Formats: sequence, structure tokens, C-alpha cells
Amino acid sequence: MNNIIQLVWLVPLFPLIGFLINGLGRKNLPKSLISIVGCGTILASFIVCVLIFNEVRKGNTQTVRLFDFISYDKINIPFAFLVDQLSSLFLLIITGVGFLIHVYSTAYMHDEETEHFGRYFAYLNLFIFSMLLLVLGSNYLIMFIGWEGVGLCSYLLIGYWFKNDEYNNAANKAFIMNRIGDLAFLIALFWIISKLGSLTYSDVFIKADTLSKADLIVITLLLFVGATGKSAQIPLYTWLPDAMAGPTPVSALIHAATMVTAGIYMIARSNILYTLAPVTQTVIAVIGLATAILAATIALKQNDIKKVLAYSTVSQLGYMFLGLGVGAYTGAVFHVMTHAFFKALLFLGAGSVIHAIHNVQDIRFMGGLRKYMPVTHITFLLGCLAIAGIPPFSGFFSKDEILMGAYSVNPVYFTIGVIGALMTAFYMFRLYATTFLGKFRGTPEQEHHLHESPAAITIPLIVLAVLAVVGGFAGIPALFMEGGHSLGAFLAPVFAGSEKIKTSHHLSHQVEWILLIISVVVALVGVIAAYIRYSKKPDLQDASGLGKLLENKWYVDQVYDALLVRPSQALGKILGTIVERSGVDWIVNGVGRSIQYGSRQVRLLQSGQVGNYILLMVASILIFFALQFFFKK
Amino acid sequence: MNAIILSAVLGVVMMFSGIFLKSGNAVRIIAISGLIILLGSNLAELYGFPFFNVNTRNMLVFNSFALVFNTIAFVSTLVYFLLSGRDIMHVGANGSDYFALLFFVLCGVSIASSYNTLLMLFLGIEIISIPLYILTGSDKKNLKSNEASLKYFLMGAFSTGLMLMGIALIYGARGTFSLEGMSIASTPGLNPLLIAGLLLLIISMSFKVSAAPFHFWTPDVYDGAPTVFTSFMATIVKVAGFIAFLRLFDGAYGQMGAQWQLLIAIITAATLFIGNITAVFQQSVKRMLAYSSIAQAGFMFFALFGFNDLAKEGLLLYSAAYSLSTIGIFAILIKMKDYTFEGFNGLAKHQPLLAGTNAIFLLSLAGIPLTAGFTAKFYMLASAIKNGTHFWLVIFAVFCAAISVYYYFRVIQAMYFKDGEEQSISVTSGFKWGLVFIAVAVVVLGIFPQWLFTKLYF
Amino acid sequence: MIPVLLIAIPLLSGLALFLLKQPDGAKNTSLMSTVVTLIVSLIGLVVVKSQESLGVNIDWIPALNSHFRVELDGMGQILCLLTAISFPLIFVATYRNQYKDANRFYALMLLSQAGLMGVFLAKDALLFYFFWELALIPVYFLCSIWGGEKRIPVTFKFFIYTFVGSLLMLVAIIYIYFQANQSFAIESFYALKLSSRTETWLFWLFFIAFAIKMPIFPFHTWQPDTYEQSPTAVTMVLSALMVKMGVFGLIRWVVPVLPVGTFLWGDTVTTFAVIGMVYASLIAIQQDDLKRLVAYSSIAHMGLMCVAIFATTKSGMQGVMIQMFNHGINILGLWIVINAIEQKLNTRKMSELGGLAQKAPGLAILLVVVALANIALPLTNGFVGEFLMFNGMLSSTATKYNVVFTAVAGLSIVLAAVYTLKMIQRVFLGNTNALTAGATDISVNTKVALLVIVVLIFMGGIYPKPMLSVTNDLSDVILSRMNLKY
Amino acid sequence: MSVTQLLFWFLSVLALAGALMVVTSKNLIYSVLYLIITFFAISGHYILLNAQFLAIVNLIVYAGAIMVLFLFVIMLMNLNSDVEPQKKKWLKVAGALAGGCLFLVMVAALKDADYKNQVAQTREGDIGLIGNLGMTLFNDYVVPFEISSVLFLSAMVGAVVLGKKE
Amino acid sequence: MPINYYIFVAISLFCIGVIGVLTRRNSIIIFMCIELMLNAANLLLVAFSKMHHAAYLADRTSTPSNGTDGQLFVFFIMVVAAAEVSVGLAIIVMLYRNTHSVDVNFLNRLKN
Repeated sequence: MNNIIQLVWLVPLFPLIGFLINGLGRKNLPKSLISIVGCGTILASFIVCVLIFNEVRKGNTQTVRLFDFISYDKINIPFAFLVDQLSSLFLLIITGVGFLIHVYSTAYMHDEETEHFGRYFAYLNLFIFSMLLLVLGSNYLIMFIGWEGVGLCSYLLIGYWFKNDEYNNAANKAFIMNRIGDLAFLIALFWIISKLGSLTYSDVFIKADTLSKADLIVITLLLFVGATGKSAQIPLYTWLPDAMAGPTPVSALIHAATMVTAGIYMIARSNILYTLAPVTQTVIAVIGLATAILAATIALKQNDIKKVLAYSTVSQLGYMFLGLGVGAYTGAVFHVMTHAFFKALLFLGAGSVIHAIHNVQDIRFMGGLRKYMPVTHITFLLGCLAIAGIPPFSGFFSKDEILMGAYSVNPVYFTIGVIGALMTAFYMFRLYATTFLGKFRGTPEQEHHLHESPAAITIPLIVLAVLAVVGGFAGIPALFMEGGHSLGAFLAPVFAGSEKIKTSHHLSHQVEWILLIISVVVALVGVIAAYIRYSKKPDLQDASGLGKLLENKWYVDQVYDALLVRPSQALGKILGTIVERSGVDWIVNGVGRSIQYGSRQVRLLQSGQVGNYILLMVASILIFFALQFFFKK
Repeated sequence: MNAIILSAVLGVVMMFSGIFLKSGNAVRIIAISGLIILLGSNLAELYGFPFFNVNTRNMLVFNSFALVFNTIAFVSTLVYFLLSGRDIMHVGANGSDYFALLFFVLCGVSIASSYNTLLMLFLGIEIISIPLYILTGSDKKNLKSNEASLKYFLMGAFSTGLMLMGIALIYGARGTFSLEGMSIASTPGLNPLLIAGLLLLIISMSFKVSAAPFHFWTPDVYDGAPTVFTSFMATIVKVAGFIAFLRLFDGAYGQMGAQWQLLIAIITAATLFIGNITAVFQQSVKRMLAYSSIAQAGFMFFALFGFNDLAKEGLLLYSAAYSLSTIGIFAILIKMKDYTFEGFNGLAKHQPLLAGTNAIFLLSLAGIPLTAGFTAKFYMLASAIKNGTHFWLVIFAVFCAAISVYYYFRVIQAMYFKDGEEQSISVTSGFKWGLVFIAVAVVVLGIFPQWLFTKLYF
Repeated sequence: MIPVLLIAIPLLSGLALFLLKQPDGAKNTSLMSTVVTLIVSLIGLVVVKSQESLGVNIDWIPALNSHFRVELDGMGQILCLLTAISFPLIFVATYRNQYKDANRFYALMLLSQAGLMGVFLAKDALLFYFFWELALIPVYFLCSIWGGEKRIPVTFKFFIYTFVGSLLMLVAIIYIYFQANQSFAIESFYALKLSSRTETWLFWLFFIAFAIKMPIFPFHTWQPDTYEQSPTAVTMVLSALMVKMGVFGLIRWVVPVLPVGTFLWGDTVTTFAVIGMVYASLIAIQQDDLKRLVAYSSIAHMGLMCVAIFATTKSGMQGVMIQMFNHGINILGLWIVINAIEQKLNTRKMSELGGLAQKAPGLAILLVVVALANIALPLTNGFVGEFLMFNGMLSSTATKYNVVFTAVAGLSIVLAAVYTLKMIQRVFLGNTNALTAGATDISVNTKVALLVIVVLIFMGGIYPKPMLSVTNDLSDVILSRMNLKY
Repeated sequence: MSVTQLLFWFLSVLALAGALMVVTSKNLIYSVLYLIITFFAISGHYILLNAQFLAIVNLIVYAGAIMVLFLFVIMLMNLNSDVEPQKKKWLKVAGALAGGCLFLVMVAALKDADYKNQVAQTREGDIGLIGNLGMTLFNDYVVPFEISSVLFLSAMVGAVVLGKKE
Repeated sequence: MPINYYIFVAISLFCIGVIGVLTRRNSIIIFMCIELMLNAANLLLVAFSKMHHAAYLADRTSTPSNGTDGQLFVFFIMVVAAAEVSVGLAIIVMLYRNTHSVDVNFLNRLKN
């Protein structure tokens, strides 16, 4: 095996095979076999990914060209994979976390009928395949294929329980909102083609500085709009909370760990373009920050365990975009990684809880689960600490790096970011406290059935908890340890181009220390406040005032409904009934009607009386004479 | 000359056959065989074997155009005799006389296709018209037939008056009746006598070919006349009128075509409009066909409007296409009990062959490709477009053609898409073969129209 | 020889079926005939390379200097292949449908196939017109005899509408014929140079004919009604093949013949097409009848093709050519699904359906694939075409408003997702009701047909290179005419 | 004013007056008689133009045969003079107006014909004599002459077909 | 006489005939008026014939014929008129037998 990278096509191939086997054999294969195929293929991919990662660490990056995909005129878009630091890192995250979640799923989904069990794993494998395409593609088009593919899988998995129309609506919403973003993404691609004649990253990035300012801004903004769709940012974020309709492992994998970070991957990948377009960067930073705050406020008042986590995801994604917006690409990617660990952990933990109390998701009917589910409790707590940014858990390092970067660009970003971090700590520990502390508030029957989850569930939890705890050490800031940021060093070649252009001023150590302490203190305040407020007496009464506003998610869904959905439906109805029927078609039929009417009138000339006929003839003769003699020059 | 003499003689023969033969079938067979002889002799002349050598003093000129047209007319008549011969005998007691009159009309048709002086035109038109007045009224007990006959006669005579006045004025201007003499090239400068005369001549010829606004007699006469004779009038006679008209243009108007173009364009447009739009509302298929014949006349008028080589070929093709299709439709219509559109309901189920051939004829009249009707319309449009002026007329004609689809397809819809009670239609196998023959001819002419013209260029 | 066979096989077998007295063997005979046609067309595509075997040119009407000239070129290859594939698929998929007078039904279907082949092959304007109508007439009869309740007025409107259009086209053809020295040959049409005024009105005469056929807003109103009323097998022919005649006509007979007209009026046409895309998509969202939904979706798709043509870029042109094939395949798949549902449950109303995925998972999966291809998801064939077309639109230099057009047309992509997902949800997802509870999965023949379609969808989506290379030269030829003039 | 002119005016006035009376008189028999007067006047014109043959034929065929046929039919039908229903007033006015306009238009159209100064030969010229016409008729015009027999034949057959009782 | 006079008289006669046709309802009178129109044409033809004859006598090359044909045409018109009258009256008689009317507006079944 002289060059494992050339075999990179194996990585997406395994999940594809798994998809085909499970998809076609879902009726005939036993569950055990389906599980083995589902998990095994991902494991195989993971192993290959690890090998590739090793190779890449040696500095070996390659483009693997498979076949010509679309080529016309002078433009050639090959089906090719790019293996470099960034993609190999993502490969690891995807296959690694993916594998754990597959394992988890075998237990979580065990109650499903075989056929649907098989379908579930087929979808999941297809998702991994698409996600791998997304990160592996050596050009924007392959990325787009994966981009849409993961959207499709997300749609399929959100609507997995397709008998429930609410879930189907959520699935549709997710797909359509993604499509809006995808459209922008696609137009950006066309723009790139028409300006640069290629979609391959290397070509585009090399020629990027030949683009005019306006072109750069348009392209980057359009790409960013695509990212807002996929990564749930303002204004296209509302699908993500609804997407919690899917099975919890799906939420963990797709809507927390991997798919939603595709936007970050894409922007990190195109970092040069963004660095060249500071206007867009500002937009991204502002939107990211706004999303982070908005989602955090909503999360404060949610009672559905998964909804809280979903808004927290949106909020965290906002932080990542803030990082991208301020040029802290490494930080953003770092946060993607850590977030993948702890958010997957949290979701899986939530899933474990839901599994234990039979599909109850409202935290008001939980409480005191600490006793019954120790492993879940501990791991969930670790996850909460990580996301809250308590050192030395992983979230602390990555979030801190982003906030540092934000401060270096604009202290206001930092300030708002810290407020968001406060809220994050608060709502996470509100969630933790209401769920695990206090007394159980559900029915006695539920209480009777409460138990710790099986090993297939707890083992992934433990693994992820470990990762969530230690994951941050991949990027220890220079403040603590010179050269401790091994991730930054690893990714440096990817962002080298941007670093050259960027005119960032490094913060002094003192400032860094101060900022660090501020954020830690704020996080602790949030944790403690939430603990005090909710550990004993969770709030069960309905909210009012601002609380109600938050509970109803700022009424954003309703506003969208009133401003976009309803008008377009009404417009469709008007067009379909009024314009189409009594407008266009009426005119078309009107031609026919007027001919019939004319027929009825003209035939009256044929009065049946010879005298009239001859009179008319003589009149015509007169006219002809006049025409021929008097109206000719 | 063969055709003129033989048809006159055959007319006389038919007159006497009624006296000597009591069986209607025998009369019919004589008529058919006589027509075959007539056709044969005409073909003989076409191929260069004139039987009679008469010095016509340049009053009749038998060029290939005339002879080809005669052939078309005779073939159409032959088909007509074959399909509707029995029905001719059923109109009244004087079967043989009807045949005699039809032969006299054919004599007039042959004159009208080959005249070279206005005198022969006048005689030809009258020889066509007078038997038709009679045939229209031949269903004597039927008031509709009477009415039609009277209307036809009065208006026909009126138009004869116009024509004679026109001829007199032309004579005043030119001092001769021959077409060459009328040609403007021989003496330069137009004078009002000539223009007025030609105008009156155009008007009276328009009357004969039922062009609007001189078409008023057509629907009533076609509707009132016994259906068999309507078939003959609407096809062979009308087409002969156009051939005569075209010859007139050839001789008299050719060099000053532009002078008349606007007028012809107006007549064409009016004819297309009146014919098509009025046909839309008709309830009786027979009356619809009358209006359709006006509409078709509008298209044939394009030959006069365009007036180039395409127009002449096209008019021949049009006569063949239009005559054959219309004869076929009428032959089927005669067999129907009910002349309304509803009468055709469900015909396809009970009489698939009749319905099928009828559909082909209707498609041909509507000008759908693969039928002769399309190629004919194509030639007409092409000649007008080649002419290059008054382009609006072409577009207008196209819309009118689309309207025509409406009423032709109503019959097809009734036959194929609607259910109706079974009618007892008794047809002989000969009748069916005749229909099939016409249908094949219509389709073949639709795909290889040049077969008709090969004789024109020998 | 190949092109003649492509026309003659369906024509002769169609005529033979007419003469057949019993309707028994008609189904199998016609299926056989179409399979043979398919094989011939594949031979023409893969095996035969010599120009002589791909073209025939004999005198037809010498008096008019018209020739029976048929040739297989790039676009012809693709569309003939589509025609050749579609018919066996239609016959297989509707194998269980029963028709009265089956022999006539299949005979007319085969005749329309012959007409379509002729349209795609003809290189003589008059011949093209002949086939154009020949394809229409059988379809008119098919719809009117075997159609739904309101079939007669609806198909009649359709017929007259298209007939008006084609007559206008005929006028234009005749005019150009005289301008081109009395020749109908496509080369002499291409060699013409006309004044911009002349080109303008010729352009509109042609365009209206093709716009009605495609159909482009606002000439589209015949379409939903006709699709709704036609028997599904005929709807398949109409939407998979006949609407392509309009696109095909634009590419072959308008853009290269009238480059100045195309250039001058491209913006106007594009505006209408773009409006129509959004308009049709919005209406499609509101439809309850599956056939109407697909009909409006088809209008939107055809609008996109029209826009891409008038962008007059290489990418757009190739995209359109490919998309003609792809859209044909995709919509065929949709109709097969609808036919299966209608045959099984006797309804096409989405409000009466639901939960079919539980009862007919096979059908559901196949439909989802087809539907996704219809909304151009990557790796399906629809994506390749739409990608190229949108790319062509945006990079168009023929218009100043390319960005606006692209953006508004892009809306229809989003809307397409809306109505397609709505359809999937209303028909297949959710709970079963009284009607759908008794449903069973699809029969083997439907499954086979759909599987073939799915395979074609992925083939076209993953490896479009063969199609791109087939269309490459022809689009160069067409666009080279555009460059001549401005 | 010469005798010729005098005769011309007299005959013209007579013909026109007769024609007007044909149109206006209520009684059918009177109309026929006025028409005969008109024909006589026209025959007089022919004689004035030295077209004796036509003058005689006109009298024999028109005034004699045709008008007698008319009278015969009228008598046969025993039509009363007041049987004829009148047309609507406005139709009559419109008809007269249309005819009058036609007259005006034709006169206006022909008034500046360049044959203005041409003269129709009166009282001399021998082409109208029977010998002259006969020679031409049976030489140059023999074909139309024969063909007109077809016309008569068909008219005869027609009269029989229509007149015969069944 | 100057030819204008004849033209004037003939047109007058012709138009009187037309007026008669337009204003009367009796088919026999209408028919007679048509005869009047024919006679107007006849008169004109004879006049023209004599005019051309005069021109012919003055200059034999100025006109294509000596005027005989005009008079012969009149003869043929009379022939035709006679035939037409016989047929026309036969039609009128037939109608009268069936309806006992010669009014042209009496029968009005064929219209529209």
C-alpha cells in the first residue's frame, strides 16, 4: 500500500455499499445483519480515514481524479477528490462520530420494524456518503453534490416517521429552506464559472485575486447565503429546531455534529475568497453573532429537551460563523470539531433519556434522573461543562479562540459573544438541572420503567464524553503552551493563503489573560445561576411577557408564515383560479367565443330574401367602383 | 375539342336513352361508360390525338392546362357518377334527363377551360348555368328546391346582366372580344371604359365562383338543391368557374395585375371571413358544406391574387383536392338520414369505412398535411407569399384555416367521439371501393402532388 | 438507412395494426415494434459511424425542390433515442391498462411515434412541417377517443391551438423558402441573411408555433386540461416527447435561421418564459390533481429550457439538448407512477390519497427518485441539464438582464421543491385512509419500467459525458450562426 | 337638329320612359306592354344605327317570342294586378337609391373616357346588313353558333324536366 | 351620333333595370327588369360596333375588327336570353304551381 490516498474513493464507497445493501435488503435481512452492515461500512471508512489522516500529517496532500463529470466548451469539471488537511480532519470527524452514532442507533432504533430499521440505516449510510462527498470534492460542484445530498438525507431522516404529518412538514421545511440556500450557492458557482472558467479549488483560489471587488463580494455573499441555509443561520435557521422531529441519533449526527457544519467547512475551504472580501466577512460576523444571541435567547425558554439542544446548536454555529467572519478560520474549524464531540454527546445523552422514559421530551416531566441513569448523567454533565466553556473542557479552548479572534477585530463582537456565552452556560445548566436533578415529575409508571440504557448506547456516550473532555487539547493556546496548538499547525497550509493577506494584529498576553478570565467567570456565573434557579424547583408555570416571546421563538416562524408562505400560497391560488382561469384562459377561449358570436351575427346577413341579397351585391359593386375609380391616385 | 363535342353528343345520347331504356340502371351504366369515353378522348387529346380537327378561329385554345383541368373535372365527375349515380336517378322521374343536363354542364366546363374570347366565356358560363338552374329545381315537390332554383335563377340572370354590361364596355374600349386583344400590352394607357368593364366582369365571375360579397346565393342554393346536385355544383362547376377566372386573368388582367391586387385581396379576405365564420354556427352539415365551399373559394382566390406559375399549378391541385374530397363527403352525406351534425354521431362504430374515408376527406378540406388539401393550400399560400404584397392576407387566411378546422372537425368528433344510434345505411361494395379510391387519391396527391403536373410540362 | 428505418418501422407497423381485425395481439405487436425501433436507434447511436448510413436524401416534390431528407445529427440522436426508449417504456408501464379497440389505440400510438421521429430527423423544412402535423393528428384522436370526461372540447382546443401555431410557422417557412432561392434545405435556410425587420416577424411566426407546443406562458392554457383529460399513455407521449418538439424546433429552425430576430427578441421571450416558470410553479403548488400538478411543473421546466436557448451560450445550448432527454425520462417516470396509482385506486386527487408508502414502498421509493430527478438533485440527470442551463443563463452575453433572469428563474427551483415534496407527502406519506388502506404494491411491469427510468436517471446524472460529446458539435454549429450577426 | 338626332332623342326618351314604366307600373300586364314599347324603341335605335338584322331579330325574338311568352305565363297564372305585395318602404328607397348611385358612379367613371369624340356611325355602314352578318356568322362564328345549340338543348330539356307533370 | 350619348342611354336603361330588380317583389317583373339590363348591353354593343366600324373605315389598322363581332355578340345574347327566359319562366311556373305565388319573398325557408 504505497499510497493510501489514492484509495480515498473507498471512503465514500463503503457507506454507499452499505446504503445499497440495507436499502435493497431492508425487507429480507435480519436486524443484526443490517446493524453490522450499517456500522461495519462506516467503521471500514473510518479505518481508511485514519490511515489517510496519517498520510496527510506527513504533509502529503493529493487530488484524486476519478472521471470527467461535466465538460463542455473549455470548461472541465472532473469528478475528483481533494485530500488535504482540512478534508482529512473532517473525514475523521464524520466517520468517527458517524460510527459511534451508528452503533448507538442499533440500540436506539431497535424497536422499529425490520423494514424501517433497514431503511433507517440505509438513509444514515447515504448521509455519510453524501457528507463525505461534500468534504472530499476537489471542486465546488462535487461539494454541491454532497451539499444537496446531505440535504436530501436530512429530509428523509427528519421525515423518517412518515406517518406523522407534522414530521413530514418539518422535513419539507428543512429541505425547502436548504434549497433556498442551495440556489444561492449554485448561482455563486455559475458566477465563478463565468468569471474564472473553473470550479476546481486550486484554480479558483489561485485566480481569486484577479476577480473584481464586486465579483468577490457577490460570490462570497451568495456562498454565504448557501451556508446560512445549510448551517441554520439567520434568516434560514428555523428549520433546524423543527428538524428535531427525526430520531435523536439523527439529530446528533446530522443536525449537530456534521451536516450543519458544512457551511463552516465551505467557508473555511474558500477562506481566500473571504479574506479578499472583507465586506462579506463583516456580514458573516454580524450574522453569526446575531444568530448566536438570538438562538441563545430562545433556548433559555424551551422545554423540549431536543429543542434546547437544537437552539444551542444554532447558537454555537453562530459562534463558528463569527470565527469565520473575523478570520479565525482555525478557531472555527476547531470549534466544529469540539462541537461535534460535545453536541453529539449531548444529543445522544438526551436520546438516552428519551429512550428511557419512552419518548417524553418535555423536561418539565423529567427530573431526578441522576439516580436512574448514572452513566448518562455523568456524560451529559461533561458535555454541558464542555459547551459552557468551563476549562479545561474542549469547548473552552475552541470558543475562546473564536472570542479572542473576535476581540482582535472588534471588541463589541467579543462583548456580545460573551453575553451569549453567559446564556449558553445558563440554559445548558437549566436543562441539566431540570432533567437530572430534583425529583422525577413524570407518571409513576414511567418512573417504574426508568433504567440505564444498554451498552450500545452508553459506550458511545462514554467515548464521546472522553473526546469532549480532551478534544480541546488539540488546540491549546500559545498562552498556555507554546506550540500547543497542534491543530492550528496541522491546518496551517490550508489557511496559509489567507494568513498572508490578513492584516491582523496579535493581542498581547495581558489582554488575552483578561479576556480569558472574563469569559470563564461569565460562564461560571451562568452555570451557578442556573443551578441555583433550577436544581430544586424547575419552572413549570407558563411564561409571560418576554418569556412568552422567547418561548414562542420570537414568533419568527409566524412572521415567515405571514410574510412569505401565506402570500405565496395566496398568490398561487389567485394565479391558479383568477389569472389562469378568468385571465389567460379566458382570453384564449374568448377568441373562440367571439368567433362563435361573430358567426351568429354574420349569418344574419343571409336573410333568405333575394332582394336583400341583390341590394347587398349592388352596394358592394358601388364600393368596388368607388375603390377602383375614386380612391386610387 | 374532343371533350366539347363528345360531351354535347353524350348529352343528346342521354336524352334519348331515357326514351328507349326503361331501366334506370342501364341509363346509369350508359352515362358512366359515356363518361369514360369522354375521359379517354380527353386524355387522347392531352397526349396529342385530337379526334376532330375544327378551326375554331382562335376562339378556343386547348392547351395542356385546359386539358389537364378537363381530366380532373372528368375524373371527378366519374367518381361522382360512380358514387352518387343511383341517387341521381332517385331525385325525380327524369333520371336520364339529369344525366343529359350534367353532360351539357360538362360541355360548358370544357368551354370555360379553353375559351379564348369573351363570347365563348359567356356561352360557356351560360351553358353551365342554365342546366344548373334546372337541376337545382329538379326536386319539384320540394319547396326548398323550388326556392333555391328561383333564387339561383334570378341572381344568376342578374349577374349575367352585369357580365354583359362589362363585356360591352370592354368591347367599347378594345373593339374585340378576344383575350389577346384585351391584353393591355397591345395598347398602352388604361381608359375608364376598360376598367369599368373589367370590374363588372370580375364581379360577375366572383358571383359564379361564389366569392364574397357576391356569395349570397350559394348557401341557399346549395342547401335547397337536391344533395346530389349540390355535390356537383359545389365541386366541378365551382372549380371550372375558377379555371375560367384564371384564364381571364391570364389574358386580360395579367399585365396590370397590380391594378387589381387590392380589390382581389379584399374579395379574398371577405370570402374567407364570411365563409369560415358563418360555417361555424351551422347545424346542418349540408349547409355547413355550402359555407365551407365559400371558404374554400376564398383559398382558391389566392390563385388570382398570387397569379404566378405556382398559382396555376396550385389551382389545378386545389381543384382536384377540393373536388374529390367534397364529392366524397357529399356521397356519404346523401346516405345519411339526418343532415345535422348529430346525424353523424357514432358513425365510426357502425360504418367504420364510411367514417374513415369521410375523416380523410374532412382532414383534406381542413388542410391537414398528408392530404391533398394541404398541398393545395400550401401552393396557394406559397403563390401569395411569392407575390410579396398584402402579406396580411396570408396571415388572415391562416387564421381562417384554423377556424375551418372547427367546423370540419365537428363532423369528425361526431363520428368518432360520440355515440349514436345505429342507422340503417345500405351501401354497395362498389360505393365503398369508390370511397376508398378517392381517399387513396387524396392521400397520394397529398404526398406526391407533382404527379398531377407531369403532363403540364411535356 | 437508419433514419428511414426509424420512421418506417413504427409507421408500417402502425398501419398494419389498423388493418388488424382483432385487438388481441396489438399490445404485444406494438411492443415488439417499438423494441425493434429502439434497437435500430441504439445501432444508429453506437455502431454506425458513416454519414451515409445516418442520412438519406432523395427527391420528394421536385416541382417545389423539396427533398425527403432525414439525417441523424447530435440533437436528432438524443431525441430519437428518447422517442425510441419512451414508447416501449410506455407500453410496458401501461401493459395492464385496457383500451377498447386496442389495435386502433396502439396503431395511433405508433403513428405518432413515426411522426415524432420524422420531426427530429427532417432536414428539409417542408418535410419537417409534414411530420410536425403527422405527430399531432394521431395524438388528437387518441386523446379524443380514449380520454376523460371532457375530452372532446379540451383536446379540440389543444388541436386548434397548435394548428394555428403550426400554420403560422408554415407561412414563415414558405417565406424563407422564397428568400432562400426556392429551397427547403436546412443549409440554405442557415445561409440566409435577412433584414432585421423581416427577421422580427418571421421570428414571431415561428416562435408562436413553438411556444404553443412547449408551451410557454401565456400560450400554455391548453396543456393542463389536455394532460388531465388524456389517457395517461398519451399524456406520456405528449409531455415526454411532443413538448420537446417545440424546444427542438426553436433550436433547429429558429435560433440558427433567424439569429438577428433571436437576438432582438430574446429578452422579451425570456421575460415571458421566466414569468411563466414562477407562475406555473406557484399554480402547481395549489393543484390537487396529480396530472395537473405535473402539467404545471412541466410548463415551468419548459420555460427554463426556453430561457436557456435564448441565452445562446454553449453551456445553455448543450444543457437544453441534454435536458430534453432528461426531462423526457423524468416526466415519463412521474406519469408511470401516476398511472399506477390511477389504475390501482381510480383517483388522481392528492386529497384522497395518503400513506401509500406503507402499502406500496417500492412505488414510493421509485417515485422519490424520479421526483428528485425532476427537481434536479445532483447525481440525477435533471441536475446536469439544469446546471448547464442555469450556467448558460448567467454567463449569457445576449442579454443585459442575465442576473435578474437567473435569479427569478432560480425561484422556480425552490418552488419545484415545494410542490414536489408536497406531492410526495400527500400521496405517499402520512397515514392511510379508507381508500389507500387496501392498496398493494406495483405490478412487475410498472416496476420494470420505473427501474429502467431510474437507471437512466442515474446514468445521465453521474456520467453525462457521452451526451455532452454527442451534442458538442451541433451546438457549435448553431451558435456559430449567432456570432455571425452581432 | 337633324332628323337623326331628333329620332335618337325620341327613341331614347321612349325607351327610358318605357323602362321606367315597367319598373313603376302596378299592373303586371302594363309592365309587359311597356317593356314591349321599350324593345320597339331599342329596335328603332338599331335601325338608326343601320343594324337592320338585329332590329328585326330584336322585334321577333324579344318583342315577339319572349314577351308573348311572358304574357302567356301571366295569363296562365291569372295573376291579378294587386296581388303583388309591396316591399317595405325603406327597402324600396334603399333599392332605388342604390340603383341611382350606381348610375351616378358609372356615369362619373365613364364621363372622361377618351372615346369622347368618337362617333357611332348612323344611317350608313353595311356591317349590320343580313348578308354581311350571315357571312361572318357562318364562317368565323360557326363554332359558337353550333355550341349555342347545346344551350338550346339544355334549355329544352330543362323546360321539359320542370314543366312535365309527374 | 357621339358615342357618349349611347353610353348614357345604355347606362340609364341598365340602372333602371337594376332599380327594378331592387324595388319589386314580383319575380316576373324582376325577370323583365333583368331583360332590360340585357337590352341595355345590347344597345351599347351595337353602338360600339358602329363606332368601331367608323374607326375601321377611317383607318383599317386602328382597330382589331370592323365591328361585325359586336353585332354578332348581340345576336348570341338574344339566343341566350331566349333560352334563359324559357327556363326562367318554367321555374316560375313550377313555383307558382306549388305555392300559388310569384312573390320572391314568399319562400323564405333557406336562410342564415
